[in-house]
Amino acid sequence: MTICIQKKLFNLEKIISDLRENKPNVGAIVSFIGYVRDFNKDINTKKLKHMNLEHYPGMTEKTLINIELNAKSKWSLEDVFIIHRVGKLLPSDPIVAVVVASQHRKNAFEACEFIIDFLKTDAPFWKKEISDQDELWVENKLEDHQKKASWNIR
Amino acid sequence: MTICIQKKLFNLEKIISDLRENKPNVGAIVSFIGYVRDFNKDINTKKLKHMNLEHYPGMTEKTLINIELNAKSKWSLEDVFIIHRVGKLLPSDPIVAVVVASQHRKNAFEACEFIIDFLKTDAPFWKKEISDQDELWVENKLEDHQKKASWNIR
Amino acid sequence: MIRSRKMKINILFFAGIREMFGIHEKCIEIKESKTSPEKLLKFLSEKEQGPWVELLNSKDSISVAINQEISNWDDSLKDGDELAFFPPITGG
Amino acid sequence: MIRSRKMKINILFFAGIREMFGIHEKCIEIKESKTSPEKLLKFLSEKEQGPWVELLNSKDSISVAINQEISNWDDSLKDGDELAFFPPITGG
Repeated sequence: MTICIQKKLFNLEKIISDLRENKPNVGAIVSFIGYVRDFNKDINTKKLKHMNLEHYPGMTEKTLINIELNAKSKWSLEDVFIIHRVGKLLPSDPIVAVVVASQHRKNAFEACEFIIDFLKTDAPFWKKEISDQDELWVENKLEDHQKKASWNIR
Repeated sequence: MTICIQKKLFNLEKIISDLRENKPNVGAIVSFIGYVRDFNKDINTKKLKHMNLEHYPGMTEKTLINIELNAKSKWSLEDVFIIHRVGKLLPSDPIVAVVVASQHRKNAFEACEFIIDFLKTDAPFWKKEISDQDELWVENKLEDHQKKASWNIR
Repeated sequence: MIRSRKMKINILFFAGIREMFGIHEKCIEIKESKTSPEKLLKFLSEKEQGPWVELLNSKDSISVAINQEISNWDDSLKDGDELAFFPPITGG
Repeated sequence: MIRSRKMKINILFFAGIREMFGIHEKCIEIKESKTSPEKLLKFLSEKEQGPWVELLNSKDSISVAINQEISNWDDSLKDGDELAFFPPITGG
């Protein structure tokens, strides 16, 4: 189990090779990476300059550990790696990676999606979008909460 | 859309950076990597030396293109990259990668799992396991066919 | 008559709320009778005014955490607790 | 009387079936009346014996593809077709 909150860029190939070290049982790795996107041009005239990502040190790690333990209680997993960047991020920069290693792929797919769904609603990160026109804190998305809630009925 | 059938190792970081080139709309990338695993020690005394992966050139590419087009008709995707290795592979070598880029993560997760599920049952690859005791062609798994069939009822 | 003792609470502000207060952290000493985030917030908005009033008004859309765990507005506070106010989470 | 013409079929073998035949590919010329993989396989197992008999016996567990597409045993074959026999797929 590894959790990193960091300013610097990450390398997925490196994360995966660290994760697999001395784990010959790993048959499947599923990774999710989320990126900074510009505003939707169809409904927006402004242009994203950068994003500032703030978090609550201590609580972030606690929350992510809990999400991970929850995932491990639901699925048989070999290991999990969660990395989230903070600070100033530019359009198309990677923000977050969730990498799950398991013996069989179904567990890895489900656990990876579960972890990012809960991270989105429970881990104390906040994004501020600095555009060429204004500076606004991103509002939370109803669909993220619906996606999280959907895990109760699966 | 990129499909590679190759002997040599692949680098996920490189695949992703190629995939994202000039695609500022990509907000999510979901990747699956499958690895060569040794036999289950609990039920087996033999040890895997290596694997030989054979395929049907031409039909493989056709099949993978069809699976990909199918996925693109079901989900809104920015791009897909499928890579499958052939020839001699050692334990814990990566065999296959499916990388899916989309605007939103749900599409990427579902399409990535769909593609690998159909690849497993429809793409003409065959694995031979060379152990310290024998050489055997791998038999197909019922669970792979069940997993593929489950897409009809989702 | 038992005299109510004082307790120290370390308050943290994040994102838009941090900007509203202009500070990230504030340590306060209060009587033990203000033993929930809600009571404390009401007390401070009456006593100190300013952003506390604004915070109280937007109470329904903000989250509160005690010792780094999401809490309810009527949960108990005790001496030495870390209390955090923040807007909805938008990570990932 | 119409004399049945000949047609060329290129047959490919994969995995265990390739090993059984000891070759990867075999080009044959047959009469147009053997116009399905099933008819062709029966004809060859009678005429050439050897691995063809074995292939016919394990017909239920093997797949057949015509021009690189999974096909049925009673689909039609035409001159110049590529016909492939292979065991269940086990990639990924």
